[in-house]
Amino acid sequence: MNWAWFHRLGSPPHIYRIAGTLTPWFAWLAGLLIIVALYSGLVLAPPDYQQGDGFRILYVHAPSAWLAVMIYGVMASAAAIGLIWRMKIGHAVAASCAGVGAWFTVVSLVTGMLWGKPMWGTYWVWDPRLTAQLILLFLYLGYLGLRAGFDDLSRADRASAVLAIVGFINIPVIRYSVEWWNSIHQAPSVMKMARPSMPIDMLAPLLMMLLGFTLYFAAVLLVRLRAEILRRERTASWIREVLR
Amino acid sequence: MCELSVKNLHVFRGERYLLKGLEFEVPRGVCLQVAGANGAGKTTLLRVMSGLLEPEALELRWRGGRVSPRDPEYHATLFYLGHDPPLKDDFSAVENVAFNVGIRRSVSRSDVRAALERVGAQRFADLPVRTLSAGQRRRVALAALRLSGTNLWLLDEPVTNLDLAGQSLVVSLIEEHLVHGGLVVAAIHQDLGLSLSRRFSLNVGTGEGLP
Amino acid sequence: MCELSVKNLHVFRGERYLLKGLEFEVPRGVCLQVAGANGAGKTTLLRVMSGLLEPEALELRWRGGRVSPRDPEYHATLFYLGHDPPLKDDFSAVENVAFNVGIRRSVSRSDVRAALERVGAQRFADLPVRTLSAGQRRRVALAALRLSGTNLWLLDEPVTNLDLAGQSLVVSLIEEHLVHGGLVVAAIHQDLGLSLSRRFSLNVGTGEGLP
Amino acid sequence: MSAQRTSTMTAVWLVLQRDLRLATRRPAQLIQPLAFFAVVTLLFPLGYTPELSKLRAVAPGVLWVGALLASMLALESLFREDAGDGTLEQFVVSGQPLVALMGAKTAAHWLLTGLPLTLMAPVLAIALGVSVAAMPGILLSLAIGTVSLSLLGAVGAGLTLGVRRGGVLLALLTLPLAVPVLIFGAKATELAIAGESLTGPLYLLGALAVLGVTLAPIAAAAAVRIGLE
Amino acid sequence: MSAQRTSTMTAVWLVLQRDLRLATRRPAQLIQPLAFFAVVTLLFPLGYTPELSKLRAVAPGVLWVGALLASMLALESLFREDAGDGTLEQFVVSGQPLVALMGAKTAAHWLLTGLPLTLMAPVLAIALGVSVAAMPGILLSLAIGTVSLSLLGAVGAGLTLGVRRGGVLLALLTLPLAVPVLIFGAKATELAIAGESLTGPLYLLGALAVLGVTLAPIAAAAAVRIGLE
Ligand code: HEM
Ligand SMILES: Nc1ncnc2c1ncn2[C@@H]1O[C@H](COP(=O)(O)OP(=O)(O)OP(=O)(O)O)[C@@H](O)[C@H]1O
Ligand SMILES: Nc1ncnc2c1ncn2[C@@H]1O[C@H](COP(=O)(O)OP(=O)(O)OP(=O)(O)O)[C@@H](O)[C@H]1O
Ligand SMILES: [Mg+2]
Ligand SMILES: [Mg+2]
Repeated sequence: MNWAWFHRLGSPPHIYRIAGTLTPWFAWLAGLLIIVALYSGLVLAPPDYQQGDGFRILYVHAPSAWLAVMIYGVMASAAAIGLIWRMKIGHAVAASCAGVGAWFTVVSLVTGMLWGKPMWGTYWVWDPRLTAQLILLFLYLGYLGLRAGFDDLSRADRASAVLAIVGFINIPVIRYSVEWWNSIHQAPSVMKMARPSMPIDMLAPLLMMLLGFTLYFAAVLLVRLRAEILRRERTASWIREVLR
Repeated sequence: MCELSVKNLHVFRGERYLLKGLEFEVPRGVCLQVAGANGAGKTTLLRVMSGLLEPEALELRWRGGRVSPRDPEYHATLFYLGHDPPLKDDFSAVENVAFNVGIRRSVSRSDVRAALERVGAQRFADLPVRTLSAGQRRRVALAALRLSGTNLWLLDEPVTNLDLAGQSLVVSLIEEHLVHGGLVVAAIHQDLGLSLSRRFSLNVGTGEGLP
Repeated sequence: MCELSVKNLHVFRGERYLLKGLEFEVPRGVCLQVAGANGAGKTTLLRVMSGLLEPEALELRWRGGRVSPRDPEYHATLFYLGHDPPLKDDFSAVENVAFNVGIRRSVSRSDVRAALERVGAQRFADLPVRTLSAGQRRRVALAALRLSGTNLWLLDEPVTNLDLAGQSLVVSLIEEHLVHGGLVVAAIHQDLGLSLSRRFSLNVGTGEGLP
Repeated sequence: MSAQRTSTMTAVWLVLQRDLRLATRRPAQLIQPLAFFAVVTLLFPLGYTPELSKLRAVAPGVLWVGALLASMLALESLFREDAGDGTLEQFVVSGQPLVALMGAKTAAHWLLTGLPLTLMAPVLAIALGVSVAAMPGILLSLAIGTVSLSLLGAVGAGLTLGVRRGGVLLALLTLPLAVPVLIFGAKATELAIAGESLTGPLYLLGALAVLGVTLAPIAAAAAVRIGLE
Repeated sequence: MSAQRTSTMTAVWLVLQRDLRLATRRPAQLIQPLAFFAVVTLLFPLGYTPELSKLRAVAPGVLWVGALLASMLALESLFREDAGDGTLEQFVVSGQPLVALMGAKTAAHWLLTGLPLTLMAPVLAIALGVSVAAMPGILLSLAIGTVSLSLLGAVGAGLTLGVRRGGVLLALLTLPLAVPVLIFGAKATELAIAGESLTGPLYLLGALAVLGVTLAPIAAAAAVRIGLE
C-alpha cells in the first residue's frame, strides 16, 4: 500500500494552506447559520407552553453539549494518528481541539445550570447526563494540565496522546456506569430532561444551530491549527516564504 | 566494516539543532571519547544512542545491520550509565548490583561480590547505599558494568566524584573491556591517558565527527 | 591568629567515628584543599562547618571568637556549595542567582548579569535552568559565589561536570578570592594547580589535620 | 563470561520481588496507605455525624473514596522514585519488554496497597456500623476493584513522570477515569450491606479489571518512555 | 563590593515573591488543587447518592475533607522540591532566621492553595445542594481554617523531609493534627447551612489559627533542620 498521499496530506505546509483557504468559508457559513438559527429560534419559534421563553437557552445549550463530546472524539482520533503514524499534524490537531472542547463543555454546563434554576429550582442535580458532562470537563482539564506540565512539545504531544486515547476508551464506560448508577437509585422526579416531542419550528432552528456550531468549531480549529503549525515549524524555511 | 556506526544524526532541542548530521563509526576494541564543551551535546548523544531520547533522524548500524535504538535486542548488548548512578538507596551495594545485572543476565552472588571487590567496594558492600558517599556510590554503579557481559558501554562522565585511584580504576576497566573486543563510547572531560591507538575522539556540537 | 580554626572535631556516623579529633586552621588568603579517598569524610566536614550536620563535638573559631556553626552571623559570612547546584529548574539563571544572592545581600540585575558573564553563562542566562546541561548548571551556581560578597567559601567538588575551561575558571575564581583576603575550604580530587603558597591540604579520614 | 540472558519471566519476577523487598526495608511505609485509609474514613464521621444508622448509609461511599485516595497517594511513589534514581532508565535499556516490567511494578503496587486496603476495610466498615454479614461482599468487591485502581494509577503515574510537582495532576488525571470502578464498587458494597446479591456489579468490576490488565501496562510503558525523555 | 546585608523583612518578601512567581511559571499547577478539590467532592455523590437532600446533610464533611486533602497534597511539593534541589540548605546557611523564611513559605502556600480553595468552595457547595444564604459562613470558616491547615502542613512537610515516600506519611502526620480544625470547620459550615449563628466555632477556628501562626513556623524550622541532616 502506498502511504505517500497520506503523508503528503499530513505535511504541514499543505495543511497550512488548505486550512487558510477553508477557514473563511467555514466561518461565514457558521455565522450565517447561527444568525438565521438565532432569529428563528429566539424570535420566530413560539414560546413553550410550559416554560415560556426560558426554553430558548436550549439553542445554545444542546449544541454545545453535543459538540463537547464530539470534539473529544476528534481530539482522541487525531492524537491516535499522531502517536501511531508519527504524524505531527495529528498532535497539532489534538492540541488545537482541547481548549475549544473544554470551552464548549463549560458553556453547556453553565447554560444548563442557568436553565436548571428556573426549571428544577436548583442549579445542579446529579443527573447522569449532567454528571457525565462534568466528568468530561475533568478529562479535558486533565489533558490540558498534562500538556502544560511538559515544556518539550514533542513529549507533551505524545504523553497527552496516550491520555486522550485512554480517556476515549473510558468515555463509553463512564457514560454507561453513570447512567447505571443513577437508574438504580430512585431518580428524583424533578430532574427529568424529558425529550419533548418537539414541534418542527422549534427543532429546525436547533438543528441549524448544531450545524452552525459545528462549522464554527471547524473554523476555530483551523485557525488554531494554523497558529499551532506556525509555532511548531517556526524554524522551517517554508514558513518564511509563507509569511513574506 | 565497523561494529557500530551512526549516520545522519539530527537532534533538535529547544529552538535549535543541537546535533546536525553527526556521523561516526566505532570499530571493536576502541573507546570513542566524546569531547566537547559544557552543553555541546554529549549527554544528548549518549541518551539518543541508548534509545532514551527520540532524535529527529538517525541511521544506526550495529553488527552490520540497521537497528532501531529502541530495539530490545540491541539494548541487550549495551550498558548505559548516566550522570547519576542508578541505585536504590535502601538496598545494599550487593543487592543493587545483583538486580541491575540480574534483569539482563543470570548472575551469582559470588560474581557480584567479586565485581564489587574489583571496584574497591567490598568494605561497604553490605551497607545500604544511602549511607555511602558520592564516590562510593559511583564505584558501586561501575561494578555492574563489567558483570553485565554487554559489548557496548555508553558512559556519561564515569569518573565524576571519583578520587584519583577511582579514576585509574575506570581507565583499567575500560582498557580491559577493549582488549576483550568491547566498544566504549564515553563522555569524559579529563585526559585519562588511554593508550592512543585505542582512543578516538569526537567533538560534538560542531556537527562534524572526526574519528 | 588564624581567621578560621577548627579543633576537636568529632563526627560519629553509622557505627564509627568518621572524623575523630580533627584540627586545622586556615589563615586569610589561603585555600585549604581537603583531600582524601572516596568516603573519607570530605563532604561531612564541609556540612559540619556550615552547620548543616550536627557533630559530636566541635570547637569552631571564626575571626577570633568562638562561634556555633548554626549562628546566623557566622552564616552571613560564608557560602556553601554542595554536591548539587542549588537551582530552581523553572527559573532562569538570572532569577536563580538573583534570589540566591538576594537573600544574603542586595544585588542589582546588572551585577547578576556581570557575574554570569564571568562564568561563561551569558549565552543561556535567560533560559530556564531545567534545559541546561550538567556543566552549564554548575556554572550558574558558581556565579552566586563571587557575588555573595562572603568571606569564607565552602565548596564541595566545585569542578564536577565542568569542562577544562570551566575547571580553570574555578581556579581563577578561587585565586581572585584569595587575593582579596578570602578563605576557601574546598574538597577537590584533582590537582588544580593553585600556587602552592596559597594551598594547604588536609587529609581527612586519618583523623589528623596537616596544614 | 558467558552471557546467559535473563528470560522475561525471570525479569518480571525479579522486579516484583525487588519492589516487595524494598517495601519491607521500611515497614512504616507498608502501613502508610492503611493508616491514611483509616484516617480518612474516621475523619468523615467527625465532620458529619456520630450516629451509626446514618453512617451506615454513607459507608459504601466513604470506604470507596478512602480506598481510592489511599491507593492513588501511594501511586505517586510507584514510578517517581524509580525515575529519580535512574532505575526506570535501566528498565528501558534492559533489553526486556518494558510492558512486562510495568506489569510487574503494577502487581507489586497492588500487593502492597490494594490487598492490605482490602483486608483492612472490614475493620473500618465495622466502625461505620456495617454488620459482619456484609464483609465477604465488601472484601470481594474491594479486592477486584483495587486491581483496576492500581492499573489506572500506573498509567497516570507514568504520564506525570516528566512533570514536576505531578502529585496533584496525577490525581486529576486518574480520578475521573476511576469513576466506573467507584460506582460499581460502591454499589456492590451497598448491596452487600443491604444483604442482597451483588453479582451484577461484581461482574462489571471484573470486566473493568480484565480490560485494565490487558491495556494498562501497554499505556503505562508508552507513558514511561515519554516521561523519561 | 560592599556587602549590604539583606534585612529579614526583605528576605521574607523575596521568599514569598519567589514562591508566587514559581507558581505562575506553571499556571496549570495553580488550578490543580482546585481541580482536585472539585474531583474529590464529585466522588462523594458518585459513591453515595445523587439526592440533593441527602447530600446537603453530608456537605460539611465532604467539603472539609476535600479541602483538607487538597491542601495537604499541595504541601508535599512545598518542601520536597526545595529540599531536592538544595534550596532549603541555602535557606539554612543564608544567615537569615530560618523561622522567618518558613513563615514566608507557609504564607505562600496559603495564598496559592488555601485562598483559592476557599473561593472555590461555594461552587462545590451548590453542587451539594447547599443554599446561597450559607455561602458567607462557608467562605469565612474555610478562609480561617485553611490558614491552620497550611501551618500544620508545613510542620508535617518539614518532618517528612528526611523520609522517603513522604506523601502518605505527611498525610498521616498532618491529618490527626488537623482534626480540631476539621471538627470546628465542619461544625461552622453545618451551622451556616442550617442558617444559625456560627460565631462559636469561628472563634475556636480563629484561636487555632493564632496558635498555629505563633508556633508552627518554629516547629517547621526545627523540623527542616533535622530533615536535612
Ligand atoms: C448543568 C446542567 C446541565 C447539563 C450539564 C446538561 C447536559 C446536557 C448534555 C450533555 C446534553 C447532550 C445530550 C445527550 O447527551 O444526549 C444535553 C442536552 C439537552 N439538555 Fe441539558 N444539561 C443541563 C441542564 C438542562 C436543563 C435545565 C434542561 C431543561 C429542562 C436541559 C434540557 C436539555 C435538552 C432539551 C437537551 C437536548 C435534547 C436531548 O438530547 O435530549 N438541560 N444537556
Ligand atoms: N547517613 C549516614 N549513615 C552512616 N554513614 C554515613 C552516612 N552518611 C555518610 N556516611 C559515611 O560517611 C563516610 C563519609 O562520607 P562523605 O560523603 O563525607 O565522604 P566524602 O569524603 O565526601 O567522599 P566522596 O569523595 O565520595 O564524596 C562514608 O564512608 C559514608 O559511608
Ligand atoms: N529539555 C531541553 N530543552 C531545551 N534544550 C535542552 C534541553 N535539554 C538540554 N538542552 C540543551 O542541550 C544542550 C546539550 O545538553 P547536554 O546535556 O547534552 O550537554 P553535555 O554535552 O552533556 O554538557 P555537560 O558537559 O555540561 O554535561 C544544552 O545546551 C542544553 O541547553
Ligand atoms: Mg552531560
Ligand atoms: Mg563528597
